[in-house]
Amino acid sequence: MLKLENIHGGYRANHSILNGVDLNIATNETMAIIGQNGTGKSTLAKAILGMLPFCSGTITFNGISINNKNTIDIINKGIAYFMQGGRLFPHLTVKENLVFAGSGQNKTDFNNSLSRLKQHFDLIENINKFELEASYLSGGEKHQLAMAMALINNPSFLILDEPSAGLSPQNTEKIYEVLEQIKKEQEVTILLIEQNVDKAVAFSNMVALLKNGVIEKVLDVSHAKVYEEIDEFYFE
Amino acid sequence: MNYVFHILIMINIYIILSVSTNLLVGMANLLSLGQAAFYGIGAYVTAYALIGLGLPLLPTLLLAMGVTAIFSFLLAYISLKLEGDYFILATLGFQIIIFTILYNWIDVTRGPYGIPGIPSPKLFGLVKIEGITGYIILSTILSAITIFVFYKIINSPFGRALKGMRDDEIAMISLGKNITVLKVEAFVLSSAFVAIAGFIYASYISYIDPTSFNLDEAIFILTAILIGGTGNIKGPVIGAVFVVLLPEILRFVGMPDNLAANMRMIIYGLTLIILMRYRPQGIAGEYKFSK
Amino acid sequence: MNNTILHINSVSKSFSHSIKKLNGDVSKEEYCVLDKIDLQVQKGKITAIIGSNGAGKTTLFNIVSGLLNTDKGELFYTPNGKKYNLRKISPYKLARIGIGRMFQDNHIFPKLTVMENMLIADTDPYGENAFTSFFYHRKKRKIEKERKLRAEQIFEMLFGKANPFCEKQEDYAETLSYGQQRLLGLARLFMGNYKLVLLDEPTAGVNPVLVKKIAEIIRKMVDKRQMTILLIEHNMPFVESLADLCVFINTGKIETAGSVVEVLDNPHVRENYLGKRTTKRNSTDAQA
Amino acid sequence: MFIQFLINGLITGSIYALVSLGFALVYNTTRIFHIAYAILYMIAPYFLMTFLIKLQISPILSILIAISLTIIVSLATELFVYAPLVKKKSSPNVLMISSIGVMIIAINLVALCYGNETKIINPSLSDSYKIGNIIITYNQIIQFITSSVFIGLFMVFLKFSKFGIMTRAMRDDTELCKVFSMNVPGFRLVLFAISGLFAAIGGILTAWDFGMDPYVGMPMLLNAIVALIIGGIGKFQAPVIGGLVLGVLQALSVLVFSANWKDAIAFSVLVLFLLFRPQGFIGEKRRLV
Repeated sequence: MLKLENIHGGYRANHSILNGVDLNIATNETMAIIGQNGTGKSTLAKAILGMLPFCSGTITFNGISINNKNTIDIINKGIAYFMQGGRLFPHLTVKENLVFAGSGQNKTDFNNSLSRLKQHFDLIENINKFELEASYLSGGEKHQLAMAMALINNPSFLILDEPSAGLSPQNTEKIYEVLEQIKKEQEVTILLIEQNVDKAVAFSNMVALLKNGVIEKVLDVSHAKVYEEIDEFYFE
Repeated sequence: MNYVFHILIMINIYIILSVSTNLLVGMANLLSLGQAAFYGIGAYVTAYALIGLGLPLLPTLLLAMGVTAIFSFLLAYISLKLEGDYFILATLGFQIIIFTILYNWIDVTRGPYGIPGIPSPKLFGLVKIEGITGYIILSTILSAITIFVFYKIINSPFGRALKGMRDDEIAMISLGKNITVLKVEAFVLSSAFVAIAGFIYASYISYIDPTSFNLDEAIFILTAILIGGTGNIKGPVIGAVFVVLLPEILRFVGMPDNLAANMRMIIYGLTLIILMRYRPQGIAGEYKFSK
Repeated sequence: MNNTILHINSVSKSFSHSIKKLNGDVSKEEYCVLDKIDLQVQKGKITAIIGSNGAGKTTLFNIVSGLLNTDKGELFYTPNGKKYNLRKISPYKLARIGIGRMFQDNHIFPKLTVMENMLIADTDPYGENAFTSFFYHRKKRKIEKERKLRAEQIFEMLFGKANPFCEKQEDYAETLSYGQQRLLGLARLFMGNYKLVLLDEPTAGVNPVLVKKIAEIIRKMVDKRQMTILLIEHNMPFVESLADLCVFINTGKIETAGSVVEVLDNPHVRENYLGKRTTKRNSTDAQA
Repeated sequence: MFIQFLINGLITGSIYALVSLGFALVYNTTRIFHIAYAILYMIAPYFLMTFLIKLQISPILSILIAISLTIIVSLATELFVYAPLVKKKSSPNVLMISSIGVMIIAINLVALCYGNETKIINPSLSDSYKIGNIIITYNQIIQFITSSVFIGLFMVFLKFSKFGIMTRAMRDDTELCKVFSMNVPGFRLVLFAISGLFAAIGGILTAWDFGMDPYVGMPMLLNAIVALIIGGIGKFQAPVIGGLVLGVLQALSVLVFSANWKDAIAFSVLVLFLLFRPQGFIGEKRRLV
């Protein structure tokens, strides 16, 4: 579904963070990218979405080349992006946040998506909170809302940048539970950026190990020795 | 010949203004819209010192610089806590307040009528600076001193510290530098030298009124150094020469006077826009306002 | 206890934001970033702080270097018998009493030359005020010359005789590569008279060759200058090879502290940081 | 006497509020310190004068044309000056300086075409009504109603329409807007058009009463900025509150001092706010680090 070939890039001209990333993500697969801080995980997500100031290489999505395209055009091909830290619009209400996120849909589609999401997120179902400004939500609720915003357009491809960072263990569990259900309900390809190896392995079929801006290995999770391999990667 | 001398004196005045403003804008990244107020304070203090107190040249000059420095210290104290747009607004507010005081406090400043008949100062009570030749010598000496002083400052460890602060304040703090003190020093030093320009202007023209020191003038000073470029000495000097010479060139190519005044401003405006787009460091400057 | 250079005594920090409950009642939710951190940093040792993103490591550094205030707790710095209360010292004075810091981003001065970046790092600010720009020429020149000599010696000590930094000393620092900028940032710390240095992820985003070089430099800081190092790091091999002591921070608390081997092999640390491998491996084996 | 001044202040304040709202619309969403906004306020009545008096077109049509032309000027500023700089990722100071450049050019072009002196569009004295011993002119009523209607409409749209959600979303996080496939450069044009509309209405309302010269923009802009800051940057209700407060404050200060000290008073208030309450009446505190 998504194919990256020889991606180089970074935020400044003389400092490239990605040094030739090659990666293939098949349809309906969940690919986790793990690696230390500063190895370029989030940068890779931005490169796919055309949000990196300096970027070279070829990116093809469903057979169509999307490098050097506008972020909007790329997003409109059915990609959704959960930004690190669960970014949302703090001064819009919960409802407005969702309306804004789903503004590409017509009214009936939007209501359908909304009722579907209500089953997963108690936040949206809670009528008392629906008209609240998002800045008044607690940390866990903000993450729920950001996740709901990423899911509202029924994306065929989902990029999740550390959905559990800064969350308590219970809230992390909750978010992953929802994601598991979503995977069961609909066909979706996921690129997951995660620091916690456990979570990454438990949730995905493939794990890519990123180091110094290069994918060192891509492992199949069903492979028996996956943890040894990851260990080796982290501890040399 | 008098015409050429007059222009040279004006160039000297603007060199002093722009070279000292550069310390703020180009070295410390403090975009100040209040420089004309300091220019005005310098000029008014000069007028009082020469008319009211009958002081000789050097004491007048030092008094003008001192009073302006005190004002700038006050402004620095208030505004340096603020960042970015807020800092610009504080200097803008200061500019407007000082202008309104000069314009409306008629008992003290004679308001819009201005102060006429400012006498020429005496050097050591002996030599009277008189006539256009006297002023060309005086202004050239003073602008040379200003250039020398700011050249020294820019190339001293102090200048290096200012540049460092412009690049990265957090890093400066972590290296043990007190950036508040650095900023206040830059501010006071810059305005004290702006007062020199006020001194020359007041005693040379021998008449001052508030409209010479309004917001337009503050923007004009800024325009001069942005066109020339900031961050070094060359840029502001070139900018000052450019803004003073341009109207004369327009007159020379035969543009009628009533059009020339507006035309030159339009040219300044266009130059600013084009430079900011393609060459933000100005004609000969170093600093690109990038952070 | 004489060996401790930095005492962090039950330091807490929380950010609060208001939450609206049903029917408009507003309450405050405290988000605790640091929860009663106790840490005694040993003189002359390299202490590594590990933990996942958002655990509060950088917040702790910001508090030690005075950029953030604490809510509760005390910080004392005792370099040589003298005792400083860090909560009462303004940030810029910390460098002058011997606490240095390198940030996560490089924070070098891009528009200063390589040499100027070194000269400006001298914590003795002689000549850096407006007044001395005009006077004391001879003394100023002497001190500048002495600073430059010191900088060249540091470059030579760290990078050998013919090094790129001496060759490029008149170029803007922004022309250096990212890795070189990182090295320059480290070299800069030798210009001051630091006793305690805080390094925030020194190896993030640089290649393996440079990682080795950085480890070497940090070693030299300890061996040649008797500096005490406190570092935040995600690179485990780097921590293993370099650090003497290790502290694991999770959700604002110090959960494990001790020697590096102890901490890294602690199952609790594994579980909460990189993932619980042992138990998980069993379960996947069972599935297979 | 006091009430008379209070009412005058509220009416002037309503125009400040409208003009300030236009500035805030651009500033809150794009973070451009839009000094060239001053010229929109100044140029609109000149357009009106050209069509109404020189070309003898009907008043309503002239007003519509004048407003449209002002909006075009506003859009041109964004298209030809700001947008290319934003694309180059220039710093805010560069944008502000370019904005000053635009202002200088426009003021002097107008001065070239129309002269420096004050021009009057409507020479007749306005009728006035007397309620007790309070006098309100017909023009003042028009001013208050027009600005209130536009402010009110804008607030309703801001709260309840998709446009409002987009505006507020852009104020919060422009990068995130792109992630949800919003056409940010296109939407900026809409914002610039509306801000041009507000400036034009404010300019025409004031000039109809007092006339105009090429330099009226700057003092008005300064009032608008002061209103925005004492209200609180970031909130769209702020310029309305700030504008009314500033208008009343200035009117009452005329009662105590004299009209000449208006600007100094506005800016003294500004400096006090910057020092002691930089977030204004209803803004939020910014956190450092």
